[in-house]
Amino acid sequence: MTAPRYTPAELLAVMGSRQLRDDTTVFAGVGVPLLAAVLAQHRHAPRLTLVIEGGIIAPRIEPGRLPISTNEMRAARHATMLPGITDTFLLAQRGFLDCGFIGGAQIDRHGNLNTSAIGRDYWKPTVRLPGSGGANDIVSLCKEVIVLTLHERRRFVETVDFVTSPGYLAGGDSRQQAGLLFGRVSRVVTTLGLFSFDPDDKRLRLDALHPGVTRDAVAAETGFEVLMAERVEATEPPAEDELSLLRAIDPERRFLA
Amino acid sequence: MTAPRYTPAELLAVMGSRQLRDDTTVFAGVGVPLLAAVLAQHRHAPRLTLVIEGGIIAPRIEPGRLPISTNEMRAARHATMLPGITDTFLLAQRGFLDCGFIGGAQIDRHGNLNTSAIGRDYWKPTVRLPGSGGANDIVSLCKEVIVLTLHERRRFVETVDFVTSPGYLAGGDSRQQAGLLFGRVSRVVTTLGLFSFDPDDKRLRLDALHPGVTRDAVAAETGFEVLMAERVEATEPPAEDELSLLRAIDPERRFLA
Amino acid sequence: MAGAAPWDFREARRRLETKPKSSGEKLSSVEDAALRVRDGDTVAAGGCLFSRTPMALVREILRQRRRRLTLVRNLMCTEGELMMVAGAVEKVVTAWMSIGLPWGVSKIMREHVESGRVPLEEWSHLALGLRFHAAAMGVPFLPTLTMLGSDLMGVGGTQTLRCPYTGETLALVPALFPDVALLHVHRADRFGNCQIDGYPHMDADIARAASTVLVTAEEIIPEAEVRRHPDRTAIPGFMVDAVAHAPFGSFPHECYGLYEADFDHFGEYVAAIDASGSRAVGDYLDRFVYGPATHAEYLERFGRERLARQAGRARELVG
Amino acid sequence: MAGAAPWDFREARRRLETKPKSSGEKLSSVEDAALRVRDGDTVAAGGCLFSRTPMALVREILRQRRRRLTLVRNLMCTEGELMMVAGAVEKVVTAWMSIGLPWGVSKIMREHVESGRVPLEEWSHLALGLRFHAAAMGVPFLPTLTMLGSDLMGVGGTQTLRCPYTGETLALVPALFPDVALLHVHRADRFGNCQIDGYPHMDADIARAASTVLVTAEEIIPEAEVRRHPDRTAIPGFMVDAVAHAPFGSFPHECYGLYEADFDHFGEYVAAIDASGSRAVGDYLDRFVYGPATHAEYLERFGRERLARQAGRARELVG
Repeated sequence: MTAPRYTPAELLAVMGSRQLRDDTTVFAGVGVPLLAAVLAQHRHAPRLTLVIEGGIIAPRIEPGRLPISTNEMRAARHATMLPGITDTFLLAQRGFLDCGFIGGAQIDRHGNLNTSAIGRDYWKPTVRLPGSGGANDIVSLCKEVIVLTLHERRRFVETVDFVTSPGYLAGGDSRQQAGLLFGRVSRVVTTLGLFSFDPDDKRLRLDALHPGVTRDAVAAETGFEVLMAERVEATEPPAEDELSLLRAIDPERRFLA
Repeated sequence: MTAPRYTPAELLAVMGSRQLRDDTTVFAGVGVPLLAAVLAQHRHAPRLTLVIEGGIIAPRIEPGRLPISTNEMRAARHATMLPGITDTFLLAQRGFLDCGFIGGAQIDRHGNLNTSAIGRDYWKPTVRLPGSGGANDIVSLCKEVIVLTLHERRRFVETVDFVTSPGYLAGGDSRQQAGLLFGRVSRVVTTLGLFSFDPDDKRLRLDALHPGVTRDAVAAETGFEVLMAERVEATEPPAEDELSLLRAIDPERRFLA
Repeated sequence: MAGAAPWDFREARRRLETKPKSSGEKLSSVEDAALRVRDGDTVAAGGCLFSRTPMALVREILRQRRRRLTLVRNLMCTEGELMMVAGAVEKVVTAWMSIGLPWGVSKIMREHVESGRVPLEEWSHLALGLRFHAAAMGVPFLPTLTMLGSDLMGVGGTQTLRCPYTGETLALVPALFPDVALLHVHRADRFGNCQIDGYPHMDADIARAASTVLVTAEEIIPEAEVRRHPDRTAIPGFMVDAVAHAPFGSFPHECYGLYEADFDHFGEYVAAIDASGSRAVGDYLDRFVYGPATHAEYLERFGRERLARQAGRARELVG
Repeated sequence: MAGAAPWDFREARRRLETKPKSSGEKLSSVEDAALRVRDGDTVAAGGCLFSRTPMALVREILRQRRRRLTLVRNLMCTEGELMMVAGAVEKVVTAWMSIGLPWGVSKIMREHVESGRVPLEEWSHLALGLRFHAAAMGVPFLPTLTMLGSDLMGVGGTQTLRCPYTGETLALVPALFPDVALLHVHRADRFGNCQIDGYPHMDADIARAASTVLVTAEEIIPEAEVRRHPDRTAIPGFMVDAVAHAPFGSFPHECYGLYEADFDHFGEYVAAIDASGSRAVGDYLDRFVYGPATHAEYLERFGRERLARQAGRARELVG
């Protein structure tokens, strides 16, 4: 058995970067999403504008000095603009931000995300998580949202205990009924494959499997039944140039390990 | 008969300046109000902060180069801050601006001001005036408001055709009933005397007469009955130092003539 | 506006969503930039009164003979008068219109409004600012205490609400999403990143509120210079559709720190109106708007010395 | 807060009205500034996460053994953990709390919140920003589309409204008027005029929202310098109650352009917690908070070289 050519984080970053288009604005979280966006800029989307919630527009992330948070100088390096935080989120509410690009969380079959609390009592939770941060806003307000996450059974649950960030809520048109007129979680990119939501029920649907991954593997790591696209595609494995560009961005392997 | 020692505009500026207190913020209109505020700074209120609606805080107005508008460099000279216009008015809404200090207009017995339109049809007026500008906001939002105006019968009307800026509306508590929870027109300074509003009906009331002015002169120049304070005082005439300071601020007599 | 109400945040957002938000090239001529304005558009102009007015763009729009515009600007000045006399506007939305205290109430405004030819929809200065701010925020209204009780409440259709948190009466001013924003700034790079010196007026909100953003800049600077002072940027490039180099682009109005408004020019302009009414503005349009084919030709009408004098006066004031 | 709801704009305005808005002297020591915080106050801290946190003020408040505070900050970091372990807070209001990705979920936060000792009232980042913005504007709420449909709607009591202009459902987030704002800025003059470089975070809104504004500044500059760059001023002097000189006043957090956050220090701090839980934070408080009598003594615990290293790293990043 040979060693895999890439780590799970590298797979996620490459598959994530392929989702991004040129001439768009991308509201990216730190860690793998930011890496993936920078990879897209280097590879196929040179006019992609990064927006970071700390109040940062179009920074030039320095390889080897990747930001740890959305509110620090490493994330702001050579930015073209540094608006206030509220102003930055309002760009999303107004419709200026094409794609929200965020990292993992507990996610359910309708794409709802929980980063707040596990347990029945919000005020005395079994496990208290850090909280929404900007995730709720990104998922509520961007034109489309791509979630990047490790695919693990403990993350993919039938129904989250607490909806921190609204996917399709109870499915159907319940998201729109709640007043979320714009945006949607369009894509979930995991370490196993690419997913979207079926147009009617808004249930998680497998669109493509990554190299070497089976439908059974997906079922085994998912706590609910996953719908299958009419034709489940196979993704192209990470190419050499993708991996080498990516590794040049994070030579310390801070997020790629 | 000797020539008067001062012009009507000088009288207004001096009497206006005496109304201002130190350690306050004053939202001042250009022309005589601004002159009066600068005089107060030079004489008895050195820590008075000027705020100008163009988005200007604490400018140092240069004698002989008085601003023509609230939106120009002469009004902004050596300011400590230049916020946006909306932000500046919001300072008043939040409660940061102690005193609105504005110039003349058509005014009625309840202190309502009209700078919009004369005639019955707003959309086809007999005389179209320039409009509210910031006057409505200043009168609605500052903690107190002082109006400086020439006292002429055509300006002092029983009821204005159009309430651009709300004084006490129909009197009594109608201003508060309309939702204007804060602020009030506390003082009207004219070329004839000092006026306020009686606590119950909120009708214009004469508090003091300027030197040489009689109650009859006030009645002759006012289009409605003016209430009299229990004791109508006499104002001190403009002092030499007030006039000389004032003339040094406007040596060209742009606003003092 | 295609029939949508000015506060329709859904429609305004859909228009933005269909637009590419590119960080690519935006450099244009004033002429090509102005071609993006269409008859019937609601056009919001930045700056305030005679400060940082996008005069080069206004003149070009008049040269291109646009019609049925709704012009929105908090304090309107000569640009509004020119638009009225040229027959370019069917309505103005403002808090105040004239030139300035020394020149009295605008005769041109009175003539057009009193005759009913051009309706003037009046809002308080703050209320109109909040309308842009609401639109910039992507919401249909903002609550405020201003205008309550006044007759301005009835002019533009402001609503009131009993506050669900406090029970108090609040005014709700509706958002205003213009079709086009016209802005003049100190510096921009070729990708549309804009920086403003001095008072920012409402330009940042207006840029966020509009569907199309057209900018003239005193100076086009390299992107690297923008990135050296990112905290000076007021408008990000992805918001901008076209940016044109126009030194003295606000003239005869002022641009903070760079040139003072030409009060002598205002005086001559008003004296001519006092003498012969709106015909004087027609002559003025021929001479200063329709006559010069470009912004550069327009500036030649004044000559280098006059412009240098105004620049010197600005330097004295901000020095 | 004397019993008033956090969104009571009437009460908040009355408190401001009774305060002199002076352009006079505001210079103070960190110690005297912090004395204006009273037990039971709602305290909002500026900056965000480990950026421009008013750490010198936070440490002095802990030294003065304040109790029953409600701490409000959008993204909470070590300052929140110190307040929890010191027993200074009875509640936190935030969108997120931990230190940063590499250090995982805060064990201190988990311990205090899961046990019910310190309730964590969660809002989305924007919603909390809008709460400050509403307060800065002097209104009881702002409309937004964020948080709709999520379980965050039920946590802090957000209401919904059918929009009178469009008929759509909107969330109304209530204003938040803190008793005290704690801010750290790059420059201020002795009259309290404050300037910030780099990302402004929410400090300007927080200053406008609070009844009392306490500021530390990296540098105290002459008023004349403020007046040379008035367009850099974010907070006007009349808003400020006390300003204290505190170089490295955010340390071990960062201050844009001046010093990077001390990630090694965070690492040691978290390693100690991993080893011995909140007792490690107790030791940390003794060593870095209660021990040093002044901010200067605190900085001596790190030494000039360490501070110079962090300053050098910042220069590399903004150069």
